[in-house]
Amino acid sequence: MSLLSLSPQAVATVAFFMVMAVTLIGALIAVAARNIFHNVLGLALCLFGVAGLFLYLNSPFVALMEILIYVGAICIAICFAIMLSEPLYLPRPPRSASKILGGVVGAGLVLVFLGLLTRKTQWVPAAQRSTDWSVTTLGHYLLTNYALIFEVISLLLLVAMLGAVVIARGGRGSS
Amino acid sequence: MNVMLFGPELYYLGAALVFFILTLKRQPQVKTDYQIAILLAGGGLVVTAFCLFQHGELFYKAYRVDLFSQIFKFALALAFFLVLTISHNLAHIEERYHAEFFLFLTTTTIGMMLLVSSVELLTIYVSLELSSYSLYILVPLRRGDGIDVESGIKYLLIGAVSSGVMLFGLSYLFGATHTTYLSEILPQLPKLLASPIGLLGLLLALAGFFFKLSVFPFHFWAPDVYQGAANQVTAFIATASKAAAVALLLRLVALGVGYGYHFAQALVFLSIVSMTLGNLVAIVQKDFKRLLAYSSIAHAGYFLMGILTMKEAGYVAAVYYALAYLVMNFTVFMVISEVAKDGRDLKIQELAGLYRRSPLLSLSLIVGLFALAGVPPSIGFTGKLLLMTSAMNSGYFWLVLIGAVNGTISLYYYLRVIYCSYFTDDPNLPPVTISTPIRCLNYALIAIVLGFGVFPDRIVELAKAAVKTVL
Amino acid sequence: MGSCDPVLLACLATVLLPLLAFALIMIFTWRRPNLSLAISLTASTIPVIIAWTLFFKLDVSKPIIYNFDWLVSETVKVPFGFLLDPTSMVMLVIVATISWLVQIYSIGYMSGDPGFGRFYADLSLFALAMLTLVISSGLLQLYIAWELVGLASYLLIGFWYEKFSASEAGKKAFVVTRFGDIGFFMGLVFLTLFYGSLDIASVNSAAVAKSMPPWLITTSALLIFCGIMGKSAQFPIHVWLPDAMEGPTPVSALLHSATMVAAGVFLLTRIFPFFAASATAMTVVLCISTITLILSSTVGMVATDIKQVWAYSTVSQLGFMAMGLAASGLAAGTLFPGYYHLTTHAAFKALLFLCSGVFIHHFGTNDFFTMATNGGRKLYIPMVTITIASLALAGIFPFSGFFSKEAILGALAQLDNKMWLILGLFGAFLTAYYSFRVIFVMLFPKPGAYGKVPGHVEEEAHSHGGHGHDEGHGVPWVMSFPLLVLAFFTCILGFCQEYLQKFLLGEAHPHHIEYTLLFSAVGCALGGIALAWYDWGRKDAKCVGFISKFPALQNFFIQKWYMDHFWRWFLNTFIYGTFSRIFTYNDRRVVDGGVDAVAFSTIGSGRLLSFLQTAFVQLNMLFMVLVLAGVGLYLLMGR
Amino acid sequence: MLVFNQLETYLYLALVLFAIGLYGVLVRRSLIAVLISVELILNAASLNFMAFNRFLAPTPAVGQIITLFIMAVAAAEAAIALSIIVAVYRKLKSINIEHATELRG
Amino acid sequence: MTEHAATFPVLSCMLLAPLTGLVILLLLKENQKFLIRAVSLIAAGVSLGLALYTFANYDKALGGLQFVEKYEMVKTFGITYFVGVEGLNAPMLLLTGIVIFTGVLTMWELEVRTKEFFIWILALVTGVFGVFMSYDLFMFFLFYEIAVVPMYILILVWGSTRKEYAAMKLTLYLMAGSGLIIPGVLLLYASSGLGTFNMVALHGAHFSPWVQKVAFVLLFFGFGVLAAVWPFHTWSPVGHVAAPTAVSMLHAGVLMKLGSFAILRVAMFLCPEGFQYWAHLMALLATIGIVYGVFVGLAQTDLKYVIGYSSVSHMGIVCLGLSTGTIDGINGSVFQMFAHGIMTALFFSSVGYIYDRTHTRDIHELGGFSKIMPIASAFFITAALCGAGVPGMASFWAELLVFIATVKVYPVNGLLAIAALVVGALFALRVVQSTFFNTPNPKFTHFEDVSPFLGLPRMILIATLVFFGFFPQTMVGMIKSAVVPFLQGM
Repeated sequence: MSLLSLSPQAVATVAFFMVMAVTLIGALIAVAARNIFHNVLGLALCLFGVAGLFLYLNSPFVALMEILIYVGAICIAICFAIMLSEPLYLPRPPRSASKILGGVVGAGLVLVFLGLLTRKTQWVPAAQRSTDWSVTTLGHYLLTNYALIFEVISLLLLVAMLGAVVIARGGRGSS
Repeated sequence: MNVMLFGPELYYLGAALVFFILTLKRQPQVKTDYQIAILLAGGGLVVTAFCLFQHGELFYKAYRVDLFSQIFKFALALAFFLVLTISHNLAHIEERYHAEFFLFLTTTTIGMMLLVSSVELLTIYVSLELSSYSLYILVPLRRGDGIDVESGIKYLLIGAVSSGVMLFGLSYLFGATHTTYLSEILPQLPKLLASPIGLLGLLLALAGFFFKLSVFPFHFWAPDVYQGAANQVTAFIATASKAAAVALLLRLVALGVGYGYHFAQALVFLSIVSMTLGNLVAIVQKDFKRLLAYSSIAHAGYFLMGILTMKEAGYVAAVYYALAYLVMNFTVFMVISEVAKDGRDLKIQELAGLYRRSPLLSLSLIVGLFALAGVPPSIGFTGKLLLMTSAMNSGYFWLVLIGAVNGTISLYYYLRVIYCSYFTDDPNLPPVTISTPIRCLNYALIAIVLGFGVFPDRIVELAKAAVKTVL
Repeated sequence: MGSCDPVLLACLATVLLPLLAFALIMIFTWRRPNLSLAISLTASTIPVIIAWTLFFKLDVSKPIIYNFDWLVSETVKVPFGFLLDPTSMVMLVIVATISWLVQIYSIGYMSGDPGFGRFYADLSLFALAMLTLVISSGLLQLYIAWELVGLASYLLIGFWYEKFSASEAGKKAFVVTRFGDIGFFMGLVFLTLFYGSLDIASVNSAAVAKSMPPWLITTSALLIFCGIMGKSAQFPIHVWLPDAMEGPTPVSALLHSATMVAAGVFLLTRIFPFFAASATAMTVVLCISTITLILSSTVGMVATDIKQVWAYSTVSQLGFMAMGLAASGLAAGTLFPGYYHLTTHAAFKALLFLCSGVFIHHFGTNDFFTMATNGGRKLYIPMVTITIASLALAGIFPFSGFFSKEAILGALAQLDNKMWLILGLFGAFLTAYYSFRVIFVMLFPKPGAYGKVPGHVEEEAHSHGGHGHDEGHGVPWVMSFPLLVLAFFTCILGFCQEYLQKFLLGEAHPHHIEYTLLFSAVGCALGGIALAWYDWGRKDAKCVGFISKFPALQNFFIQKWYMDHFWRWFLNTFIYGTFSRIFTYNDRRVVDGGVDAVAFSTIGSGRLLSFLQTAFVQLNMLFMVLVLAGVGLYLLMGR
Repeated sequence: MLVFNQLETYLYLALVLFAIGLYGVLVRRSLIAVLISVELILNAASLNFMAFNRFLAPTPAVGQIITLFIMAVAAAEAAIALSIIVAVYRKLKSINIEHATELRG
Repeated sequence: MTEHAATFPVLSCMLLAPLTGLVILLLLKENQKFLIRAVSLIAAGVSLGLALYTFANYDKALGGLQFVEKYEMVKTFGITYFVGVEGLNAPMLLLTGIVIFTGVLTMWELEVRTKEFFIWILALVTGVFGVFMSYDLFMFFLFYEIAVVPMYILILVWGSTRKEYAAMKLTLYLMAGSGLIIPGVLLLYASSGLGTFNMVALHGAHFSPWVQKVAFVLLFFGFGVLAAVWPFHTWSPVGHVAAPTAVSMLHAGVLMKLGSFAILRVAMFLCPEGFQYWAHLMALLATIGIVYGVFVGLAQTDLKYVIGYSSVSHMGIVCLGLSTGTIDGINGSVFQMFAHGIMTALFFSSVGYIYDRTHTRDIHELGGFSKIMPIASAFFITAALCGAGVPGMASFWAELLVFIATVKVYPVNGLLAIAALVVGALFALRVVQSTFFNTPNPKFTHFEDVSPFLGLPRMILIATLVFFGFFPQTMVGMIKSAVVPFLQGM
C-alpha cells in the first residue's frame, strides 16, 4: 500500500538508484572479481545498467541496441574467447599490492580531477533545442549527415571480421 | 556530387574490393597478387595526383576536400605505393595471407585518407579507428615466435585506451559546444578554452592523435610495434601513419589562433620531453627498427615544434617536414626490408659490410639517416631548420636550443648505424642483390631527399598554399 | 727612387743574389756539389765586390735611405728598405768578405761531404739574411733578417744532423736565441705602439725621448737588449754558443764568431743613440756584459776542445764589446770603441777558427792536446796565423786587438767607477792566458803530460763525421788562402783606427795615449802570456794550469759555472715537469675527461630512461595517465 | 530537481565508470579482463554523449547516433582484440599480460 | 656594403666544379682508379683556378662584394642563394682551392675504396666553398654542415689510430657546436623582424643588446668548437691523428678556418655589441689556447698529436686577433687563417707520406729521416719552421700583426702569447730533431724519398707560404680592403 502512495517521481528515483547501483556493482565486479567469468557477468550486469540509464535519458532505441550489441554480441564473444584461451582452473597469480595502488592512484586522480571540474562547470544548454526523439529522425540522420560514417563503420566491421578470422586462424594454420 | 572530389577514396575502396576478392581464392598466387597490388597502388598514386587540386565539401560538410587534405592524401598514396614496392618479398607473412595484407593496408590507407579530410569529430574518430584497426590486424599478421602477437596486443591495448580517452574527451567537447563539426566549434573556441572542462576535453581529445604520432607520453607502443611488426608494416606505420597524424593535429590546432600561452607551453613541454626521451633512449638500442621507433618519438617532438607555434610559418614547416619525414624515413625502411630479405628483425650489427654487400643501399642508408639526423643537403635538414626557424620566430628560444642540442644527440645513434654499415664487415654476410626497380627506387629516393633539400621552394610554396586552406 | 739607381741595384743584388743561390741549390742542384758551389760562390763574390766598391766609392756621411712598402696594415707598417750609413757599410764589408772567405775555405774543408750542396745553400741563406740585417732600414726588417740568421745558424749547427749532439745543439741555439728574440720582439712591439715608427733613423733621433716616457724607453731598450743577449751570447743565455761548435768549423768561424753573433753588438751600435738615452738600460748592459766577460774567460781557461776555447773567447769578447759600448753610452762617448773591436775581432776570431779548422780537418779531433801530440805545429801556415791571431786576441802590439782593446779600456776608464776598468783588465789578463795556453800547448807539445788535464781524454785521432782526409798532403790552398787574407787584416787593421774612426764618426778624435792605461793593459796581457808559459809552455811545465790549485773553482769552471745545468734543470722542472705535465694532465683528464663525461652521461641517461619502456604495458599506461593528469593540472592551474 | 533529471548525475556516473575502467586497464592481468575494462571506458563515453544529448544538445539525434557508432566500433574492437588474444594464447600459452615481456628497453 | 653582380657565374662554377666531379665519380666504377683520380684532380683544379681568378681579379679599389650572384631559394622564409667575394673570403677561397688541389694529389696513391674517398672529399669541399662564399645565413649554415659531416665517414673508413672514437667524437663535438649555432642564427633571424637570412640585410637590422650578447656567445662557442677554441679543442688532436692525410689537410687546413671565419663573418659582423661585450672572454680563451697548445704539444710523442696541438695554439692566435677588433688584428687573423691552413696542410701531407710508409708516428721510433728521405723531411721542416714563426713564411706576418694588435688592446694577453712563441719553437724543433735528425732507424732505411710527382703538392704549398712570406701585401691589402669597411660597419 505504501508503495502505491509513492509518487511516480519517487518510484523513478528509487528505480534510478537501483539502475545506478546495478551499473556500478556490475562495473566493480567486471574489474575486481578474480574469476574471469565473473568479470564477464559483471560487465553484462553493468551494461544492463547502462541500458537502463539510456532509458532514463529518453532513448529506448539506444538502450535496446546496447543490450543487443553489447550483451548479446560482445559479451558472448568474450565468453567464447575465454573458452578458447586459458583454462579457468589454472592457479591465478596473487594480486600485487603495488599495482593496485598504482591503478587506484591513476584512476583516482582522473576521477577526482574530472569530478571537480564537472562540478565547477556551468553546463549551458543549446539555445534552440529540438524535441524530435523519433527513431525516424535518427534514421534520417544516419542516411544523410552521418552517411559517410555509416559507410565507414560498415567497412570497419568488415575489416574487423576479416581480421578476426585471419588472426584467430593464423596460428592454427601454420602449426 | 562531384566524383572527383571523392576520387581517391573511391579508388582505394575499389582496390580494397579487388583485394577482398583475391582473398577468396583458394590457392594463393603470390606473384600475381603482388603485381595486381602494385599496379593498383600505382594507379592510386595517379588518381590521387590527379585529384590534387580538387576542393569542395561533401557529406553535409563533414568532409572537406582542400589542397591540404589532398596533399596528405597524395602523401598517403605515395606511402602506400612505396610500401608496396618493398613488399615483393613478404617473407614474414604467410603466403596465403598476402592478399589480406594488401587488403588491410588498403583499408588503413582509406582510413587515413578519410582522416585527413574529416572536419567532424565523429568522422575523425571513426576513420581513426578504421586506420588503427587495420594496423592492429596487420601487426600480428606476422609469422613469429611471440613478439608479433605481443607487440600486436600492446599496440591494441594502448591504442584502445588512448582512443577511449580521446572519446571521453570528445564527449566533453560535445557537451561544451553541442556540436561535432569543427567549423562550428571554431567560433566557440574562446568560450571552450575558458571553461576548464572544455580545455581538458581538448587535451584528452588530442590524446588519440598524440598516440598516432607517438608523442610522449603516448609513445610506449612505438618501440614494441616497430620491432614486432613485419618490416613493411612498420614502414607503413612509420610513414603514412605519421603523416596522417600530423595532418590531423594541424587541422585541430589550426582551428584557432588563440589557444593561449599555457596550452602552447604544455605542447612545448611534450615536444621537449618527446625529443629528448626519444633521442636518449635510441642511443642504447640494438635493434634497428626499435631505434627508428625512438627516432620517430623524437621526431614527434620536432613536429610539435612547428605545430605549437600556431602560426602559418610553423604549419608550413610542419607540413614540409611531414612530407620530408615520409620520404626519408621510408628510405631507411626500404634498406631494412631489402637487407633483411627473410623478413627478420634487423639488428644494427647485421648491417655490417653493407657498403660492400650493396653500395647503393648503403648510400641510401646514409642519405636517409643523415636526412633524419638533419644533416644537409637533405630534405630533413631543411625541414628541421624551417621548423626551428618558425619556432624561434614565435619566441621559443629554449625549445630551439634544446631541439638543436637534441639534433646532436640523435646524430650519435644514426652515426652508429652508419658506422656499422660502412665500416664494420662480416665476411659471413652475403651480398645483397637488389632488383632493378628497387635500384631505380633508390636513385629516385636519393634524388628526392637531396634535391628537395637544396631546392625546397616548390614544396614550401605548396605547403604554404595548403596551409592557407585550413587556416 | 728610380729603379735604375745603381746604389739601389747594388743593394738589391747584394741581398737577392744569395737568395737566388739558396733557392736554386735547395730546389734543383743540391745533389750536385760542383754546380752548387759555383752558384753559391758566384752569389757571394759579387756582394764582396759591391761591398768594397761601395765602401770606397760611396759617400755615406749622409745616410742613404731607400724605402718601399712591404706590408701596410694600420698601426703596423713594415717598409722594406736599405739604410747605407758608415755603421752599416763597415759591417757590410766585414760580412761580405768573411762570408766569401769562408765559402772559399769550405771548398777544402767540406769536400766530399754528402751534404756539400746543402751546406752551400745554407751558407747562401746566411749571407742573404746577414746582409739584409746589416743594411736594413727598419728595425722590423732587421728583426726578420735577425730571425733568418738564427734559422741559418740552426741549419748549419745541425748540419751533421745524424749526430745527436749536433742536432741538439742546433735546437738549443735556436730556442735559446729565440728566447732572447721574444724580448726583442716585445721591444719592437712597444716601440711600434708607443712611438709609432721602427725606422732606424727615426728611432735614433731625439724624437724618441720626446714621445716616450723614460721608463718606457728603458723597458723597450732592455727588451731589445734581450735579443742582443741571445744573439751575442750574453750571460745568462750564452749557453748555446759553446754548443754551437758542433757545426762545421767554417760555420763556427763565420756565424759563431765573426758575424752572426756580432749582429747583437751590431744592433747595439745600430741604435746606440736610443740605448744611450736610457742610463739604466746601459748600466744593465754593462753589468751583464761584464759578467759574461769574466764567466767565459774563466771557462775558456779550462776547456780542452780547441773550438770550445775559441767559443768562450768569442763570448767573452762579445761581452767586452758590449762593455765598451755600454761604457761609452754611460760616459757620453761614441760607439767607436765597441764597434772597432767588433771589426778587429771579426778578423782575428775568424782566423782563429779557420786555423783550428785546418787542425781539426787534419787530425780529426777537436782536442788540442791530441792535436799537439800528433804534431800540429808541423802545419806551418795555420800555426803561424793562429799565433798571430792569438797575439791579436791577447792584445799585443802591433796586432789589431791591441788597438781595439785599448780603445775599449779607454772608454771604461772614463767611467767614474773604476771597478769596471779593473774587471776589464782582469778579463784581458784571462784572455791572454787562455789563448796562449792553446798556443803553447800546440807549439811545445809534451806528449804524455796531459793525462792530468781535466776533460782531456787520451785517444787516437778519429775520423770526423765522414769527411776523412788523405794523410800526407799539406794544407790545400783554398784553405790557406783565407788564412793569409785574414792574417793580413789582423795585422793592418790596428793601423786603420783613425781612418775607420773618421769614416764612422765623420771626424777623427785626436788619439790620446794614456800611458798608464796602455801599460797596465799590455802588462795584463803579458802577465797572462807569462802565466800560460809557466803553466804550459816551458820545458818542465806541469801542464795542469794554475787553477788546479783551487779544485773547487776549477770544477766550477769546468762545469761552465753550472749554467747548462741550471737551464736543463729549469727546462725539466718548469717547462716539461710543471707546465707541460700539468697542462697535459689537465687536457686528458679535465677538459677531455669532461667532454667524455658529458658523452657518457648522455648515453647513461639514455640507458636509464630506457627502463621507462618496461615490458609491462600497464605500467606504461599508468605513466601515461599520470603525465596526462599532470599536464591537465598545469593547464588548469595556469588558466 | 530530480536526481535522474540532472546532467551532473550522469556525468559523475560516467566518470566513475571511466575511472573503474581505467583502474581495470591498469591493474588486471588477464587480457580479457583488460578488454572488459576498455569496454567500460567506452560505455562511460557513450553515457556522457547520451547525457549531453539529453540535456544540452540542439538535436537529440546526434548523441544517439554517436552512441550507436561507438557500439559498432566497440564491437569491432572486441572482435579484433579477442582474436588477437586467442592468437596470443596460442603463441605464448598464456593470456596473462605480464607474461608478454619479450619487448622492452 | 656595395654589391657588384657577376658577369659570369664564377662562384657558382667554383661551387659546382667539385659537385660535378662528384656526380661523375658516382658513375665511374671502383676499378677505374686513374680516371677517378683524374676527375677529382680536374674538379679540384678547376676550383683552384677559379679561386685564383677571383683572387686576382677582385678589384680592391672598388671594394665591397664582387662577383655577386643572387637567386631566391625559399621565398616564404627569405632564403636566397647569395654568394659573393670580398677581401675576407677571397683568401679563404684561395686557401680551399690550394688545399683541395694538393690534397687530391697527396692522396693519389690511395688504393682502398678510392671512389668513395674522393666522393666524400669532393662533397666536403663543396661545403667549404659554399661557406666561404655564402652571404645568406641559411645557406651558410647549410654548407657549414655539409662540410662537417663527411668527415665522419672519411675518418672512419680511411683513418687510423682509434678512428671510431675519434670520428664519433669529432663529429658529435662539431655537431654540438651546430646545436649552439642554430639557435644563435635563428635568434638573429627572428629578432631582426626582416624575415630574411640575407646577412647583408641583417647587418642593417638593429638588434637589441640582449639579443646581440646571447647570439654572439652562442655563435662564438658554436663556431668556436670548429675553430678549436680552448676548452673545446680536444676533438682536434684526436681527430687529426685518426684522419687520413688529405682529410687532416683539409680539416686542419680549411675546416678549422670555417669556424674562425664564421666567428668573424657571422658573429662579429652581425653582433658588434655582443662582440664588444664578450671580447675579453674571447681574448682570454684565445690566450689560454695559445699557451696551452704549445705546452701540451711539448709532451706529445705522436707526430700528429703534436701538429694537432700546434693547431690549437695557432688557431688561438687567429682568435686572439679577432678579439682585438682592430684592423691590424683582423688583418693578421685572416692572414693567419690562410697561412696556418697552408702550413698545416704541408705538415699533414708530409707526416702522411712518412706514416704511409713506416706506419708509425711515434717520434721516438722515427729518426734520421733527413737521411732516408731528405725531400720529405725538408717539407716537414719547412712547415715546422713556419709554425715556429720564422720570417720569410706567410705566418710570420700574420703573427706579427696579431701580436702587435693584441698588445695594444690586451697587453697582458699579448705578451703572454708572444712569450709562448719560445715554447712553440722548442716544440717544433723537438719534433724535427727526433724525427728527422739523429741516426736513422734501420727499420726504415729502405724507404724511398718522395717522387717528383708526389712532391709537387708539397712544393705548391711551400711556394704559397714563401710567396706570401715575401709579398705579404698581396694578402694584407686584399684583406684590408674588406676589414676597414667591416670595422666601420661595426
